[in-house]
Amino acid sequence: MSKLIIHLADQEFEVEINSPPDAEGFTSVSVNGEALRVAIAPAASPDATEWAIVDTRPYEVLFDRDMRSVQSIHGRHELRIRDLEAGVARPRSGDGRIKAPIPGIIANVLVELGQNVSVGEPILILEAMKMQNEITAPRAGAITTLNVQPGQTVVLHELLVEIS
Amino acid sequence: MSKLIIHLADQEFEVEINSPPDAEGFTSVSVNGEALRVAIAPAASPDATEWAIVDTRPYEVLFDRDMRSVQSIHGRHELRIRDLEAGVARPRSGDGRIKAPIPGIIANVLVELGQNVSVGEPILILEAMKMQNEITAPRAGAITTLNVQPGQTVVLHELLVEIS
Amino acid sequence: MFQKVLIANRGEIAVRIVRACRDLGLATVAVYEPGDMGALHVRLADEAYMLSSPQGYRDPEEMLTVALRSGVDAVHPGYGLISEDPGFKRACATAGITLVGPESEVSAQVRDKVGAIQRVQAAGIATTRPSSRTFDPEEGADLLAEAQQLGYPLVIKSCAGGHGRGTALVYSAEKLLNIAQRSSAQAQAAYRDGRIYLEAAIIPSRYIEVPILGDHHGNIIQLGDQDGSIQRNTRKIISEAPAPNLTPAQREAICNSAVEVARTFGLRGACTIEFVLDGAGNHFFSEVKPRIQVEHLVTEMITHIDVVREQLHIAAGLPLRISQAQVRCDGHAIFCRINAEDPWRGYLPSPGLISAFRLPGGPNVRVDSYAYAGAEVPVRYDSLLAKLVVWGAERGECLQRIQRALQELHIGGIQTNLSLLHMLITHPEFTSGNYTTAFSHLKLNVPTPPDSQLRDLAAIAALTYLSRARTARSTTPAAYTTGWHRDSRRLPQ
Amino acid sequence: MFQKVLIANRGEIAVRIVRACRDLGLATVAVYEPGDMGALHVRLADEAYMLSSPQGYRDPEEMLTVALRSGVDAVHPGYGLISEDPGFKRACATAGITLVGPESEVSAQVRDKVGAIQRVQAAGIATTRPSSRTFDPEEGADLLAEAQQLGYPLVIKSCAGGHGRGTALVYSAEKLLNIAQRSSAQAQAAYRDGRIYLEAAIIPSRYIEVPILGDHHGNIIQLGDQDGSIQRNTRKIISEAPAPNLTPAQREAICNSAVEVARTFGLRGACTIEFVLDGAGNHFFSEVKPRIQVEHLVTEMITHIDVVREQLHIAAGLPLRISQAQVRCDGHAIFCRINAEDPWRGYLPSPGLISAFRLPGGPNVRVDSYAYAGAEVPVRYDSLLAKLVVWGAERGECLQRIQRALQELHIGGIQTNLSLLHMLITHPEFTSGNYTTAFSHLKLNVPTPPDSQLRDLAAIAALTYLSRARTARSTTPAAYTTGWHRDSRRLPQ
Repeated sequence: MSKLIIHLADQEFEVEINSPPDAEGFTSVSVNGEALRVAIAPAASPDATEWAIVDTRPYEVLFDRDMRSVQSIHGRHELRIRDLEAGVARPRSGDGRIKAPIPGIIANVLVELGQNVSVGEPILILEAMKMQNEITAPRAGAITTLNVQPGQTVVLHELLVEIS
Repeated sequence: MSKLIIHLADQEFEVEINSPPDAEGFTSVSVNGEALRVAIAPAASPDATEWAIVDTRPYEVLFDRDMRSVQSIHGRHELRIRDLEAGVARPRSGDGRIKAPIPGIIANVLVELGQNVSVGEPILILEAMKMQNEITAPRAGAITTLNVQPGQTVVLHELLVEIS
Repeated sequence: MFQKVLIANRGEIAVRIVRACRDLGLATVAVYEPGDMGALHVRLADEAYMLSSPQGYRDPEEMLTVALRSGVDAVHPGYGLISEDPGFKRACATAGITLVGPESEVSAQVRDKVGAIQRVQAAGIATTRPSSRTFDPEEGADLLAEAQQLGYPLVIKSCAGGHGRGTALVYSAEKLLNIAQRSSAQAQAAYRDGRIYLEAAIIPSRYIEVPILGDHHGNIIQLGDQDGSIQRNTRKIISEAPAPNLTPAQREAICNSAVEVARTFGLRGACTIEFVLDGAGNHFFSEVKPRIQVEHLVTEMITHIDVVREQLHIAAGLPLRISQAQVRCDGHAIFCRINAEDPWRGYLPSPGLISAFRLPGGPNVRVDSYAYAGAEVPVRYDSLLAKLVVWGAERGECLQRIQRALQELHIGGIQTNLSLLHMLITHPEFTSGNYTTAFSHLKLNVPTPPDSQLRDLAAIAALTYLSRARTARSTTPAAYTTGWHRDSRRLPQ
Repeated sequence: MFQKVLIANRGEIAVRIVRACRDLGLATVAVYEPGDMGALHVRLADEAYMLSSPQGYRDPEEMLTVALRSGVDAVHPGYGLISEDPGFKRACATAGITLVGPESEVSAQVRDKVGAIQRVQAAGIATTRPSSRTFDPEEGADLLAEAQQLGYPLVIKSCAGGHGRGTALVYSAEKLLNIAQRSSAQAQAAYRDGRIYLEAAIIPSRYIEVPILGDHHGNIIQLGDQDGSIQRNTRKIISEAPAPNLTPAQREAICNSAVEVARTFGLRGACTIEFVLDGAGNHFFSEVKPRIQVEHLVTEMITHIDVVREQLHIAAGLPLRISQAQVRCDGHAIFCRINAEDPWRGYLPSPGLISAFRLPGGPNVRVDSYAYAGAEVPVRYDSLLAKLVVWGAERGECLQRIQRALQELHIGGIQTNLSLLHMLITHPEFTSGNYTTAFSHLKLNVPTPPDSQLRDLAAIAALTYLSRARTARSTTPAAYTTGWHRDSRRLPQ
């Protein structure tokens, strides 16, 4: 029915699911050929903590909204999911547009229009919740758009800078 | 704009509201001719605790789903609301149908088909959450439907008995 | 100490035991009926096994199977369910698994309440006056004869439960058999045991309880007196420690009696010795609860002793870590039992989805619960939702704090007894400390707030009504019929 | 004692003060900026006034207007905001309203950190070695000259803050001015005061703090030592009391120094005396925090003293109710500061709606917070979301319990530092108690769980992915674009 490749903490798992949940709520899952019985919480809000039981092992896990990381008492791990049936991997971000991740005030702009930047280079300082937050370049390239100046208030998701 | 009669703890209040909330979120309200500024929580789930501020007095209140009672630290009070603009009072229940208020097992049936009952007379015992709950007649009349027998499991809102 | 503990229970007490085990670094094994799959006690455990038998938590055989399969060296059964099932105790013993609780023979002795009273009497301790034996409610003539001998008023009590379900006061012979029938039916429903006995009534009276700890080395300590007189709908809903308005001499006498009773039965683990106090201040042994109690939190707050932790220590055969001299009962504690029920509709249980759950915080406040916003209160089980306890250096501070904590605690989506608790703890009879069991039957008239507050509430109600009506209009028609307009939620009165 | 208290603050500390007042039976007056209208500190107060000035909580004039209008006899300003505004202090004094906190002159003395150190030195107590004066970051030449005299490595500290924002280690003259500039900017943003000073660095070092209480009758008591060495992102996020691995002689010496320092300044109310401990175990006075601290909960857990309650008692002119001999530091406490921030994205603050909030319960666990499921973490204020503290008879018990409590605590809808805290409190350097301030800078590699756990998590991720995809397909297209597929939430890395 479904086959997925799960990248988790630098390991790769091939997960196959061939049938719907049984009467007890468990789904038979094969992970790298190993058979497991897995139950998960009924689809709730994506923000909620999910519970799951694998065979007799209960888990509480917290997935990101976009399922790019998972947190449990065993730590926080990067996650990558590829649905082989769907044929395509989900698109990655990194299109060079920097949007305001939180509302705040621009404390400082560290680049100029046309300037070339490398990945991770500080672009601007966004002040919010009494903290100065450094926003860095998601990719290398030239600054093609620069919409902000120091002192300016920005709203959530406002386009601040574009790199191309 | 709106005029309502509020019955609360055996007192009657005439409430008039003539304008939308001001910039600070307060609405000017007249209660029995007395002017008050009132702010309430933005419409949330009807199950949530609501906050309100009347002039400088904060409140936390919990209304029933059907707004027939209100709880606050000042107690729990019966409530009756009549919207004069709407022209009609909201219908009261009491049509003689007894539905299961909670799921459970019928422990005992205390009436027979055709029997005459008076208001408040015990009709049946519903066992749920380790408790025996007495269900009483919501109105006087004859038992015209009797759908249950002892030992039977009933689901929420299942029609158990009808009185007419 | 053990390595791994099976928790043969559910709900708040199962969560409580998981917490105690984790605090000791022990691995935990949970069990669950299918409806409890996502319950907190399962989520927090290291392993979890589904119970597929229709008896679920009450099936001793499947419980033993899980214990063996998971390789635990101890089982903590909490209270209720199979915690006192003699067959389960024996099976665990045979399998070499320690059951946290009293041994079978001690358990059987104190479960025979009439026999227990007779034994305590023989040891020279004042007791209540019970009937000579237990009865089935069908034994009408014998019951009447026995009642005649005891004299009226008398109390009918269930053999299985405590002061709770099945207990009823009888003033005259005419009513005896009717009330006995009803008591027995209640006990049958609650405890699956319909047998009853009679006891000469003490009016006015108070219920004074003394928790004790006993180890396998003959050490027994008492953890101070507490008052459990206040019940509603047959459940103790408020407890406080120490019991108010007792003289030091009275406290000492009661606590000494408790230790003597414990010695008489050779009690081990955590037990509670219950006494009835008469109007003159004399105490009479009433019964032994050989298990952790719902209200053990008051004890923990005044002694700083984690009673479940000590139960595990004792069961592991370790000697008590503190002597009687080291037990320091410090300050005052008040406990409230929060139930999912509607006191204004005959205590109708209120299962469902908890849409809002705000806990009180700050110093000296504790809440134990299996619930949180988004959790489900299941239909099949007890209505106990949460336990609230506060501590204060003295009773006055405690009274302020319990009011504050109840104000902060908010639960939405289901009905609870919070408003009732607020009324009780602010009632002059409670705040004075001069209450007796009669306070349990007092009709509480909701005090009318001052006119200015009513006026404010009326304004709030009007605005809320208009806001909800607007919301209902602006959403789909379906919401209109399933929301607050839905008539089917309304209960027959 | 007062009748009515204005709480000139917001968030968790405002809620904390409301609780203390209610526990004392005092009426409370809250203030709120428009965005905080439904905040918990407003809901729980007896009266609430909106602040309409654009400065909001930071406007001393409007605050005084509210104090006069509401007729309070005391103002509790908490920490931060206007709690140490000299103008507000004077205005309250003129109006005859008690401000709960140190008097203006004491406050000014300890705020001048270089001067304070010099004064303590003069009293014969060992101190850290600061620069001779404070600087503006523009004074490059003077800074370099002073640094030369102190020697490297040295620490740049902000005049306004504590060990927090603005503190930076400098190893060589080349970097001094750059780092000084950045420190000053950080301090300016956080505390609206960009002045800095230098201090000879002590490496390795620990921060040991001693809370004290002083009344208006000359009584000063200390409440034991605690360790505040662990910071992340310039904030103390873990504290414990007592500080691990000190000899009784060291503790005594440090606590005695704290009382001497307090006497030197004539400190009143609740203050904290901070020391730096060098590798050889010598302690050096560093500064005085003349206010209630975020981590005052550790003190409360080991002493059973409600520090805010005592602040109110002292401000009312009452003598301390306990002597030094009566202070019993009992057991151990560990405190965690829970922030709405994402440690894996450079500690980016995470405001928003809290969709899930499950608090830990059980014995010896306390959480103070303004939050609950359904509450909003506002954008404008500090990221402090909740304070968690646990108590244990000894440190080992405490370590188990803090792990358990962090496991139980779940917050959804926003990012928090819970995973980071879990990693820190299970790190061998922390559990051994052998940590120094260097632990704050340690890069924490997420430990890889055993393969079997990763395999289980992979299976759970796969099923969850399919379940979410199904849900997304079955709802309207809008949900698809606003739900977890929404790309715009993704932050630049």
